[in-house]
Amino acid sequence: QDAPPAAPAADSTETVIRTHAFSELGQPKYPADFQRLDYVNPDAPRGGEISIWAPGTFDSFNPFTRKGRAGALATINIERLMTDVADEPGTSYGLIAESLEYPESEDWVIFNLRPEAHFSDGTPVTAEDVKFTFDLLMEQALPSYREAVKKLVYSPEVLDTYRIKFTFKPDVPRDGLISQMGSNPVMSKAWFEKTGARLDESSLTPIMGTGPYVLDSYDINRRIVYKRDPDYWGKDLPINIGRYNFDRIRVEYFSDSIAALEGFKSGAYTFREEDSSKTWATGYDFPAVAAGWVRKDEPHDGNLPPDSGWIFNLARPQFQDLRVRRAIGLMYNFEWTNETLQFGLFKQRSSFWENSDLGAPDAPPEGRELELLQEVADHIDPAILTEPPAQAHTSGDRQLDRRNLRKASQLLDEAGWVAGDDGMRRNADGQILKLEILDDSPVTERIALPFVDNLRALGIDASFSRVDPSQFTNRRRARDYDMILASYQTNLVPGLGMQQRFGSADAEYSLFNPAGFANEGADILMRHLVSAKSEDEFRAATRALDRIFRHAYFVVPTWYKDVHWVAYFDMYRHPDALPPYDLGYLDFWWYDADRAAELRAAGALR
Amino acid sequence: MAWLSPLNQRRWRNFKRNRRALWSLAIFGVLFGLSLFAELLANDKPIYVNYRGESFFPIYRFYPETAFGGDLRTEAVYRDIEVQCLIVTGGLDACWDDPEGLIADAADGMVEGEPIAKGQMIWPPIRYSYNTVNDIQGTAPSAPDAQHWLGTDDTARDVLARVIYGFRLSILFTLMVTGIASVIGILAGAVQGFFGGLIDLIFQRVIEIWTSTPQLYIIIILFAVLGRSFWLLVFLTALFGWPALVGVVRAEFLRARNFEYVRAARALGVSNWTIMFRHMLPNAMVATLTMLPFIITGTIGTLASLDFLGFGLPSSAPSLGELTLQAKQNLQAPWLGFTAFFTFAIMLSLLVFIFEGVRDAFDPRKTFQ
Amino acid sequence: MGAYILRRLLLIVPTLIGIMVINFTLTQFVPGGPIEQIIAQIEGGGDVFQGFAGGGADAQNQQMSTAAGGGSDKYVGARGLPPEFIEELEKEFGFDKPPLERFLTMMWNYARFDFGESYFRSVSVVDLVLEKMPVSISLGLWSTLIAYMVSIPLGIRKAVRDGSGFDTWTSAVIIVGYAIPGFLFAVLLLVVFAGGSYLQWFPLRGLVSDNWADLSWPAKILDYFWHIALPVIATTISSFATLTLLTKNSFLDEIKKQYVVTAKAKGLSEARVLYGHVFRNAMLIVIAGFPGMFIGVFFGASIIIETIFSLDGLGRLGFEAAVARDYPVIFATLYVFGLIGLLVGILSDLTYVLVDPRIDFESRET
Amino acid sequence: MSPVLKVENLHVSFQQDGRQVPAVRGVSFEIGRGETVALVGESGSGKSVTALSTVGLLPGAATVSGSIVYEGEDLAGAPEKRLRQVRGNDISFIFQEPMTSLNPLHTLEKQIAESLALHQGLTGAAARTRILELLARVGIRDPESRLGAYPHQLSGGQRQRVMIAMALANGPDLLIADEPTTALDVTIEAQILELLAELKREETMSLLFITHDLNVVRRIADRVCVMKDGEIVETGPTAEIFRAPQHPYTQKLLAAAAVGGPDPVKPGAAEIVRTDALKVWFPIQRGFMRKTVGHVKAVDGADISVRAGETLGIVGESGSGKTTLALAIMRLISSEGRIVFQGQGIDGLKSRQIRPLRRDMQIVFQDPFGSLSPRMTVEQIVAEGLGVHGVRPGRTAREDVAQILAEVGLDPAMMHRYPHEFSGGQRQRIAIARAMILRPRMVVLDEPTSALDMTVQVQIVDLLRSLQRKYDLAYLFISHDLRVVRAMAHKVVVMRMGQIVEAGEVEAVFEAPKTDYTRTLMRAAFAASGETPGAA
Ligand SMILES: Nc1ncnc2c1ncn2[C@@H]1O[C@H](COP(=O)(O)OP(=O)(O)OP(=O)(O)O)[C@@H](O)[C@H]1O
Ligand SMILES: Nc1ncnc2c1ncn2[C@@H]1O[C@H](COP(=O)(O)OP(=O)(O)OP(=O)(O)O)[C@@H](O)[C@H]1O
Ligand SMILES: [Mg+2]
Ligand SMILES: [Mg+2]
Repeated sequence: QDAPPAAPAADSTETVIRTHAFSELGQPKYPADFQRLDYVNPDAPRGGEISIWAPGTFDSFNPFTRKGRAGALATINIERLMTDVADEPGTSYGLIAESLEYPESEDWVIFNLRPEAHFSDGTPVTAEDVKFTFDLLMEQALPSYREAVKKLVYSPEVLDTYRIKFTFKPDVPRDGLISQMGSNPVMSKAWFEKTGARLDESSLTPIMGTGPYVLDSYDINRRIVYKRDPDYWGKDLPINIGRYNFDRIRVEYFSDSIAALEGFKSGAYTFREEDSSKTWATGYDFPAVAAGWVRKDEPHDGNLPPDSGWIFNLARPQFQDLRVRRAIGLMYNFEWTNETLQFGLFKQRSSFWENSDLGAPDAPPEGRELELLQEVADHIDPAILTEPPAQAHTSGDRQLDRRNLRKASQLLDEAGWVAGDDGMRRNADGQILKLEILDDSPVTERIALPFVDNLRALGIDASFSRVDPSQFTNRRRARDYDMILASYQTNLVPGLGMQQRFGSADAEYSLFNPAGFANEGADILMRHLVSAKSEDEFRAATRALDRIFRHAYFVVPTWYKDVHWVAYFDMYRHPDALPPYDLGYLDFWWYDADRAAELRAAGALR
Repeated sequence: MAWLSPLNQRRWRNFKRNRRALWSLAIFGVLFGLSLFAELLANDKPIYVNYRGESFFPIYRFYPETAFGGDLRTEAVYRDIEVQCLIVTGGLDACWDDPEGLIADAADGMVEGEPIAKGQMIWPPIRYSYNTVNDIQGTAPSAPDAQHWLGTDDTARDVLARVIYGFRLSILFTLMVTGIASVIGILAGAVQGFFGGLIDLIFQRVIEIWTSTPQLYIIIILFAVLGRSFWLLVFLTALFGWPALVGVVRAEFLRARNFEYVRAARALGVSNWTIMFRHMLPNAMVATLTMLPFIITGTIGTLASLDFLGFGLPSSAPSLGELTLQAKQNLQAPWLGFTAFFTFAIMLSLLVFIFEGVRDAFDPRKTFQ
Repeated sequence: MGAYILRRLLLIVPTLIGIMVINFTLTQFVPGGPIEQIIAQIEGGGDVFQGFAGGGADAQNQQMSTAAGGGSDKYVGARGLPPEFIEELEKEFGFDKPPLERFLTMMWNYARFDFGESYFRSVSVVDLVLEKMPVSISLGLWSTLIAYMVSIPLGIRKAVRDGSGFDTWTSAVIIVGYAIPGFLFAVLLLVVFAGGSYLQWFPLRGLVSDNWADLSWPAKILDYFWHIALPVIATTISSFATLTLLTKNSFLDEIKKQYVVTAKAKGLSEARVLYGHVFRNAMLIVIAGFPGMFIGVFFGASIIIETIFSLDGLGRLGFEAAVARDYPVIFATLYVFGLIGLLVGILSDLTYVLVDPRIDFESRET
Repeated sequence: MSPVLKVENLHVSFQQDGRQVPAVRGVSFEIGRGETVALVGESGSGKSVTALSTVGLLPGAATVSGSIVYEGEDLAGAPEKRLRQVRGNDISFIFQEPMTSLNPLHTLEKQIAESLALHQGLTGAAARTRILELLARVGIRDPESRLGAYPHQLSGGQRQRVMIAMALANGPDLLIADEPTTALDVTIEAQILELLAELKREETMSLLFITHDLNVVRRIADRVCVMKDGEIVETGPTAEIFRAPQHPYTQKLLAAAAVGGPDPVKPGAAEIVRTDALKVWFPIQRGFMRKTVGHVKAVDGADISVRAGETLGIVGESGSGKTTLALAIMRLISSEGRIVFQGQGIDGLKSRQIRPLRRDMQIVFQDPFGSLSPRMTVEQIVAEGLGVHGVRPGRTAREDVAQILAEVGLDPAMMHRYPHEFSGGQRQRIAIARAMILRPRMVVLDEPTSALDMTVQVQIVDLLRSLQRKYDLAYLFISHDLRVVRAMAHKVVVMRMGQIVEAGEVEAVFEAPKTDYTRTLMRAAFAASGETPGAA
């Protein structure tokens, strides 16, 4: 790896900040001497077992390579220099690193390791290990990661046994870099040297780390069991109080989802998070639920949902007209789809920061938000400055909503796509208005078909095509589609990733910008957003961007949910108030041994 | 049946004497015949519309909504109550506000005391087409009820309509495929078995190579190049289907060519092809006749599994395979599975019985008590 | 005969080459290769089994969107994977070389039975296949065995009692068995007999129990059958129909021939007449199918049944390889199974001769 | 003494295309212990059906009524299990058509061994010894080397002898022999009859003997039953019947004999067919790999020549290669040596090139049943040649078929039947009709009259002769019945072990045989009836 240039004479005037935590926006919530995290139960009893399921099978414990299928939770033993908490976005607290030091310019960062930290085999963690891990990753990890990180930082320097310094490359924005370095995993140099393991080959020996759980046993195609490491070095750290309560974590493998559900019903595993509305609505009325053995729960989920929707390929000439996009969007009937196909379990998404206060409120912009928008007024539709943000349209309970149909007809007529004598819409050149929804998943099909149906009623030559995954990848990368059901991702904290999702620089080919959305105003605002140093500034930027995105209507928004769908055998307990950003059932939930014994006696468990 | 040769008359009589086969043939004929008119049986457009004295045939022709006094130039959505109201009332504007009321009011040819140009619609017995997405109570798939006799599938489409169309599609598909494939297969098997020698040796190798070609890839490639279509799928399935019969027919011919009557036919100067198809084939037909019903249903199965893997008919096509897949994914909706199962079972039974009759008809020693 | 066998054996070589050439050429045209698959995988997707194993997930599980690697939103390059990586992959897979060269190298290796490694796992193809064999053999062996053991006697009985009530109802039963879509039946069996709602008589997955190693021999065998009962039933159910009816109809054709009368005149029991005399005459096709069936036993694979019962067999391997474009696995299995298939083809032709000594393969054009 | 078998008022009818067709109408007869009853009668009169019905071996299409009492036990309604015990052990059967009655996939040894094992529990070496003994007794030469042969590798007569050996294997109480010697040459026939007589004596075996050969009847039968149209029209002790037949049919039957000879060949008649050193060697193959270990020299250097309007009789012991020679001339099996047909060498021709010639060369197979396609009706079978060669003499094919069927003595109404619905003799005539309808230039007749009763035989011989006269036909006439040969042939060749041992004008060969072999043959043939060769 490239070494940092000979350290320039340290600018002694620069103040060096030394802290126990690093926050992207303002102050960390927990002070340096905090006793425990707010959302844990410090008195949670330890013991018991929790079991979950995983699909398919596994043949490796190395999650760092593309080869093989890594077992579930394969990284459970690997800890990072710093860690996140579930009630505060954008802040990391020291874990293996006791503290970190960085100058105001954020040109470098030094982590001070905890001397007590040791690997699962008892050998201490040293700066040498951190450097070794970093270099190893740069040499053997997944190339996407390698490429990204290589651009940002030089290979770290070991300052002494417990101090390590990362120097950032010049000319890269410093935003987010320190957090990124804090997320470096730490693996044992000695272990790698001893075993000769490689990161880019699959292996059934798990990589040794420092974490709270170690592999207990596994049975390919069937299960993996992790057990709590009684000698875990960090068990008494304030940040770990009340956490890692289960003695064992068991992962059961099923290759078929119906079999998996049956497995849960019969107690083959005990905790299940559901991802299908149909199953959630219809699959949980089995005897164990009726008997009160299994609890079905919908705790709140405070995360941002993915900004999913029907995404236009803006490169297609016919979709460059906003009116066409709006007309097409009107034909998607969320209410009907949700009620009829999805058991009414979802909510309609409008904002790109749905489920948070970062999205634009339903009113014309004001304050800082308006200021920001005015800055880019040249590049955006003036209506954005004066009107409330575009809301997802509503439809009646009939699948084909007449009101929307008429509205859409009008829009298309205005856009020059008029219906001919055969009812199909053509433009002045006589081209038919065509739209093909491309997908590789059968799940999408049933959602797409009613939409397609409505589009056809509108006089659009719409169709849905399902292709095999490889072909889908190909066509996605070549941007050879009219519309796909996909999602964008936004964040609760500033980050560089915004550029590749919404930025114009990469719009033509970025995989993360399937619509090819580009707007100079948005580019400018995104720079604001990335460098925001306070929550207010950040919020103003997201809200302004939200207005622009929503106005551009390159995504016909679909659905989201703001709860977790979980079902578990009634022996798991959690603190009354759950943190917003993580359900944490493997983390800070605990085991009620008495209830478990009852259940076992009743024959609930296999 | 006078046009049949005496032998064929005798065969036909033999076939008729197998009551089970005869009934199966009749039922199958009726079902298939009906399904040919699926558009008239199940459709979301009326068969006939009388609007202001003019006749319209929406199933066969395109009419914009404007033809009925509506305001859209796209095709009239006949299942919409407003459009129905327009037709019935002769295009009253009030239809946009209270269609139900107006339709009820217009039953006597008068609306609010005013005479109107009363229209009329004749609907098929099932008012849904295979791809009509319906407004249903509750969640799709919905259970059978008065509107949807076999319930709806997971996209809220009427299962009965889909079965009717799917039956037609599957049968047409499979008859074509089986027809082509078995003709080629029997021909190839017969030629190989009869001539033997170099022909056999070379042809067998060709088939070996052909059968180990991954079909999935060819399908993917051709779909990617030519697009998905019914005919392409017919072509491809036939292309992959024909070797199924080659082996058995070849074996039977290898054996039969040693029989004395083949030698006799040869001595008579009968040409090889006639020997093969007049003398040998009827005697080497057991396997073919037995396997045909299964090849036919098997072809539907192939179609189903292609649907399964996502390489089947263009989406929304009414395929029985898709129905089965849905049944598996919606165990909470057993009517899907039952419908799929019964459709398959009935179809297969009919075919097996029919072919049993055919076999009997060709069996000279078959007697009926 | 010896000359014929020799000719057939020699012809294996060009046939095998033909098979490989065709397939190799085909893969040149298939849209989407292994690299796309890797890309899809790395970018989080490309699960080839979602089509039928998935339960229709329409709710993505929301990641803690703040936590994508320690608190910040990483920038990973808009194209996803750097071109160098793709180049590297191409090199690794040998795609940088011209197809002809690749083909020749492959054939040279295969000729020496060197099959290389899967693109997607650090396992040699041979190990991969061996790993899947127990499942495939279990399913193949037992279901074929059951199918034959039931179908042949049943078909013979049906032929003897052609047109009777017995004939009718057994026909109905086997047709129903055939008409039930196998995977639907499998799911039903699973839910009813192994699931959590009804009866829990059978295990949900796997070939043997966890503690199999500690069991006594009889217990081991019992345990094994207990595990494969449901999948075997599900695979077998549809296989009776064709074989039974084939047997029946073949017998019907033979059973009234003169030599059967002769056999009866000897005073042979009905069973002796049927199995000793008619069987061999009637069942040329079925008997000649035995060698083929034999490979069916080893490579019997049903991807759907395997998936439903969480068994890891050749069916899944094959499908996964095809969809993921794991060419080493595809070509190697094609090569090996092709080779075995060709050998079995010869064997089955020789069985014809064994069954009916009048049969030969020579040309009749003198 | 109670009879072994007593059949009373037996009725058999066949269901045929929905109608009941009677075949046997109220037949009654009995067979005493140690007695030989001969059943003679018109072809198609129901002899075989009667015989088969005794142990319930008729096909499912048959309806049987009446009583069949065997050793005091009524077999008519007896359960299948009981019938099985009786069959093979107590009552043995020799079927009329040996060519199709053997299991084609079992070796000779296996076929015989099965009976032995079943009823006597004889297996292994003991069984083999007994099999060899049986085969030797029925006159199979070098039986050891034949044990592994399959039926299709045997000549017609050899197959028939295997049938006989099989039937005699268990020393039955009652032997029902349905024309057991039709395919046998006279010497072997004599040997077989002697064997039967011996068994009768030794084991007091009773015998129901169905035959057309009245000489045989006279030699071995104690009593005779004469059948016609499904009924027994006359019955009585042999001597009496022969002396004073009552029923007109019997009289006709006894009087019938193929007399006279063929018309002389027109001088300068063109040669139709000629062979030069024709050779057919069948490889003897052993083991799974079918290694050739030797050859059966079925035809070994045969030279023959036939002119238009001429009949060449081919005689010789069973297995001597007559059929093989015929097939080779017809180019139906591969052979070595030259074959000239109508001046054209056909031995090197491709089958496609020969096909047009086939209109002029036809054959009647020794195994008529096997040579008729089982799933075609007689009409189709007979008419096929017309279609193939585009022969349309101004009328519809159906009329042609009807006419030729009538000419061979079959009711044209039967033409919609399948081959299996006929009697042996009827099938033989169908085969003749098929060949003759084409009016070919040359016909090979392989035992064309073996299954025909005397009256029909005379009719056929007359037919053949008149056709020859009309169309200048050349015949290759293969037969064991030297009287018929004499009535038909101009020239004759005598074959033995694949070679032509003697050839010449009929008179010359019959009157003054040159070889010992021919001499024995002649003696055996004409001695029984007390005639001397040429006495006619
Ligand atoms: N399966 C059958 N179906 C219909 N009719 C039959 C069947 N078998 C025989 N017949 C008829 O029954 C009659 C008697 O036949 P049978 O075989 O007993 O004659 P046969 O006296 O043995 O004559 P041959 O001397 O020619 O052998 C014949 O007219 C024949 O056509
Ligand atoms: N396919 C064959 N394979 C081996 N040997 C054969 C084959 N066909 C005939 N033979 C043998 O050839 C010899 C001549 O048979 P062929 O049938 O010509 O005798 P044949 O003179 O017609 O006797 P028959 O009067 O008994 O009909 C016999 O010994 C027979 O066993
Ligand atoms: Mg007879
Ligand atoms: Mg012969």
